[in-house]
Amino acid sequence: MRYLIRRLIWFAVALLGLSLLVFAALRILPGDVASVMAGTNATPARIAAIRSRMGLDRSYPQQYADWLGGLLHGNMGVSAISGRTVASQIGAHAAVTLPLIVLSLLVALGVGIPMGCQAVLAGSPRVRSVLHTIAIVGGAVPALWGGLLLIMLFGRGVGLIGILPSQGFPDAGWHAPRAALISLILPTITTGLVAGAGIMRYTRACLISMEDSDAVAMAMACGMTRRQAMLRVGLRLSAAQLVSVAGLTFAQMITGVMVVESLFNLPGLGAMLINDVGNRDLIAVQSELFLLAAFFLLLGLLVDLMHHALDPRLGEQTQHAGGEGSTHDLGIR
Amino acid sequence: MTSVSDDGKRSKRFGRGGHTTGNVPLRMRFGVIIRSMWHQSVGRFALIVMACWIAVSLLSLFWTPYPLLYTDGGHAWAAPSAAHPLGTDGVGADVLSWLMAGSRTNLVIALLTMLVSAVIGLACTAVMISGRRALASAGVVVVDALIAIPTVLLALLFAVPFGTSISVIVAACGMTYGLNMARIVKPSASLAARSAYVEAARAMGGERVARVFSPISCPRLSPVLAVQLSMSAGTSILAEAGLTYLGVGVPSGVPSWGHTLTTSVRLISVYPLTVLWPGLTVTLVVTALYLLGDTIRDCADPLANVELRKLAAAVGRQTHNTGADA
Amino acid sequence: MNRTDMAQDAMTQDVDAATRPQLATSGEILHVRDLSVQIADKTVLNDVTLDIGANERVGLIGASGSGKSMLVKAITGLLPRAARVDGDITMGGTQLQAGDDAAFAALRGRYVGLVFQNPGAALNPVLSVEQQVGLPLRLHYDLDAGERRDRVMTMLERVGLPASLAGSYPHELSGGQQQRAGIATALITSPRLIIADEPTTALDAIVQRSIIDLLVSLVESAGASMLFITHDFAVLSRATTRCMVIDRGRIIETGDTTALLRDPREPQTRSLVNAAKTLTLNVNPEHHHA
Amino acid sequence: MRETNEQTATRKRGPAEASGGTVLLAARGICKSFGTRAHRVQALRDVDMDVREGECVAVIGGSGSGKTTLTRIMFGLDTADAGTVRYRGGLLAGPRSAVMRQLRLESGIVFQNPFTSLDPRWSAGRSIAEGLVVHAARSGRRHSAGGGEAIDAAVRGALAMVGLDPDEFIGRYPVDMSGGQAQRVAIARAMVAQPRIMLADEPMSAVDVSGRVQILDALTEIRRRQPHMAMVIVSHDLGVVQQLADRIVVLHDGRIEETGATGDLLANPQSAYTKQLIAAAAW
Repeated sequence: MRYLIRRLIWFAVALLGLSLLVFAALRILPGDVASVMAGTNATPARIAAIRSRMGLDRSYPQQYADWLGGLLHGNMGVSAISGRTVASQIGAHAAVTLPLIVLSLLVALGVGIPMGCQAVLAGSPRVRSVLHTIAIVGGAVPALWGGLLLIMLFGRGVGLIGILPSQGFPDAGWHAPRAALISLILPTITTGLVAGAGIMRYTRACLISMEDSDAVAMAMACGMTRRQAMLRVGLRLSAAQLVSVAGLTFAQMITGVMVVESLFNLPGLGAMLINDVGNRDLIAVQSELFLLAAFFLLLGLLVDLMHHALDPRLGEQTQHAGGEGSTHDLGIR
Repeated sequence: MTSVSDDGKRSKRFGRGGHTTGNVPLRMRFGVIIRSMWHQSVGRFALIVMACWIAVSLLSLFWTPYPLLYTDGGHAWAAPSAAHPLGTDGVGADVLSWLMAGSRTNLVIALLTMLVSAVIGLACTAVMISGRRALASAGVVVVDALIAIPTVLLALLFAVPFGTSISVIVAACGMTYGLNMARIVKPSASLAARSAYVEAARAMGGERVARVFSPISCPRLSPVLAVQLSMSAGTSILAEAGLTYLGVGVPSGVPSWGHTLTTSVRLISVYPLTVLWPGLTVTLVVTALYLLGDTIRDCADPLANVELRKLAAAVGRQTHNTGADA
Repeated sequence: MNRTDMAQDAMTQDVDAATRPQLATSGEILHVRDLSVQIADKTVLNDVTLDIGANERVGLIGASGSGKSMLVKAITGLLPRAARVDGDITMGGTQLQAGDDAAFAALRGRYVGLVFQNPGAALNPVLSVEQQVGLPLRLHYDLDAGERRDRVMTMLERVGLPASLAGSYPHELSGGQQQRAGIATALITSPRLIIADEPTTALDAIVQRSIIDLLVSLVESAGASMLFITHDFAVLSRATTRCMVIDRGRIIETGDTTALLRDPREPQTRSLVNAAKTLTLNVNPEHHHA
Repeated sequence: MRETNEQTATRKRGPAEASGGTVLLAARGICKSFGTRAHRVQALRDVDMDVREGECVAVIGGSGSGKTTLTRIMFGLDTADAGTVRYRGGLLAGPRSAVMRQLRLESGIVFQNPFTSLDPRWSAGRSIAEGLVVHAARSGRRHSAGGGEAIDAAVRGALAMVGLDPDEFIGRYPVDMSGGQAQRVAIARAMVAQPRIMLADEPMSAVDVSGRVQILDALTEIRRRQPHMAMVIVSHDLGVVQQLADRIVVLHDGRIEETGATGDLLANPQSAYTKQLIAAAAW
């Protein structure tokens, strides 16, 4: 409980720090923001108009306060280029990216954990080493290249077995759920498999470290077979660690997701962000970057809380984390 | 590798020669480590790929099949031929030459990322295990929070004010991998910090954090560090490819593997098989880097490598005999 | 004394056909012939032959690294997969093939119970004491939850753990309590053979003594046999009747515990016994029986 | 002093008062508790203890008795909640105080488990030499002429003193040693800088029987060779204590239960707890 409170406080602090970082990064731009936004041939009057419309004529603290206040009310500003509100823009693009992320994660976990277990538990040493090789090489494939290979294999019109669409998202979006889902298959497999290889490697490492543990031996002594003991006790005791790793894999998967969005021509958050950065649409970029980063902070928070919930021993340890008191076996137990 | 360089420093401090008290001279240790790596098939693979990578990088400084700026206007988007084994890109530049030159950029990126992530990672670890409770727990929570931010968002954030450059990639990768490393190294570091041998050293004098990172316990961390650093290097190559493709990585005009991969995406409609080579190169090198860390961990650690222990024991006996002769 | 009597009473009421293994028909509980084990080209056990009869408590002593723990692991099928095993193991009338994990698993926790050296590491940290102690019952017997709980609570009482600790997790217990939970887990199914691998090395002298007494009295009252591994000779003479000495993977000497400790034949045994004598407290016992 | 020497050799010693050395280390009114605010454990309650020059004091008691905590506080490895520790008359105050520095220079510590207290990635020679190098750096003098050779000689001497062949062990790693050998290397490390006072915290509990005898022999030899050095040994093994200690301090539940000369106390224990301890050891 104390951990939860402390973690929440630091989450808030981190959010605040993050907002400052994003704000500052976009203000130390060389040159005048408004003139960049107005374009090269803009009249001074137009630049001034933009400046006042965006609130850029006010002091930095004032601007920061305005932005933060807006965020708190769900008002993230209006894109200078498209004229749409940033909120609606994010919403539209997230409808592609979020399902892609969630599906990829499911694929990654669904492939990574069973195969990682098999890489330890398979009876034949040859199968184990083949699976280990797959885990390492799979994690070394750039998402871009993996996607290309999949297109070359399955892409409609290009691939050897051209059965799946490899470009674009249906215009109707999720109103055409079948088409939308089908268009996400190849992208999902790309990111899911690459991330799955990482999960597989960690699962394997965790289980191997449990192989000689007394806890697994004890479970076997109670009457479990080795396989049962490893899966029920070994995997359970690695779960806390695996959740942490999955969280990190998830965060790092995003580079791949953006690449894949661009490769498969999906109108997702990545495409939006790259586009806005390219257009120097600062008001939009500011809110978008902050929101995305905040999303990952939240994810990290959830992962940590889950990690704690999975390990009953942690509640005790963190109470004197890093303190002198915990550093020695005090001989009082 | 870390432990080796530590030993080097150490033996100098001990007095000349480094032959005292069973200390094995650096060169002998290094020889044994490389030899044991070579005797494992995995290690041999990693060493060969690393050697090729470095050789091609150096070679590309002096020679590539075509100069990088040479464009064959008449042969834009050309399929592979004897003249251009991997074809040409949109302006008729030779893809093979750019791939070769790209290896040196990626080598630089990988090395710098390792350096930056090591500095950030060890600094964060030091804070997290420091004796001051408030500082340590604040460090833990801050790392826990920041670790969730993806590399690509950091790169975008840095790219807005600074534009695209190698430093942006290194900064973004270095920071995320550094935090990652801090979290992974922390358990071993705090184990080391509370371990009896650091305690024993502390009883003889010395600070806690300094002790953990001093040669006393860096050997304890060096296996984890070897694995983590080589992971950072490998992952930085993957990140470079992704970021460059997204337009926030290496600026166009600078050769890199990400650049070549991006080119080959366009080439796919002309001649699909060319896409194999840059991707294979990246996969091979990253695999080798991942494996390199594992084998270094197994071979440079006297606990895991019997040969190192045998060497030390032999040196211990031998020094005495020479001493008796004198 | 009191506790032993209580335990015996509870035992006779508790035992019923469902929990009593029917396998042991002969007097032989464990039968090992020419057992050899190699791990990574290193021979850890060499032609080990041993028998444990009904109601027998056998000690196994040897220096560290002599293969004591490996023998336990080989008998119970807990060796790492890389191990190469030759020889015959017959337990409860079943001849066991090395690598036949299912056959071993069917006996572990039912016919043979294990008490581990370091209960802090062995007890599953995410199971409560009640869940942990009940685990062998869950795995081997088809009991409903209430009945299982009754048995667990009886067992906890027998090992001297208060019922209030049933919901606690291992990290909340003291070392002695953890080992009591470990013993309860090993004994819950009334196995015919108990193997204890240095069960008290992690504990201090006074706790050690009470744990050994508890273990011996429980094994005795259940009519089970025991293989007791230790390097503490005081414990040995207290807990066992027969004793084997293992050295570099071989059983070098077997005999009646008292006789063997008084008059060891093999030089290795002699040095072990002499070492133990050097370390034993040497006082006139009359002083502290008052 | 010569008399003391002979007495050690025969493993029979008179009462502690007879050794009559000056008090080296004195603890007064030590209190210490652990745990969180909600769940407090009082490990030590108002404990006094002296260690005199040339004597060997054994601190015995069950786990949770506070024996390790007390000796850690006395040797400056932990801080007390209340009470004072004086080393040669000077107050031990804070990790950077001059007295603390002096104590660290002049004390050697042997920990419970040699396989964790020795750096697993260092050879024995290097671990032992580290004691000397740190010592030299701390005492402000570099090893002058022939530093390397001087260290080498000292390390070999320390190994020989604990009964290990220097040639064989100087380059050996802890994984290749038995428990008794590794613990003797740890003792050599503690002894190499020739301390005035030594702490051995349960030096035998992680080692098998034959190793224990080796350690006992090494410690006995050290007592013989360094009659002026004080030794504090924490143990729950009364057989060892009987052979090594001049004086026994029995701790129970954070309090001193009983203290007295070894022979007296073992033959004629006063408190019920001590009787229980002796009974448990003498079965």
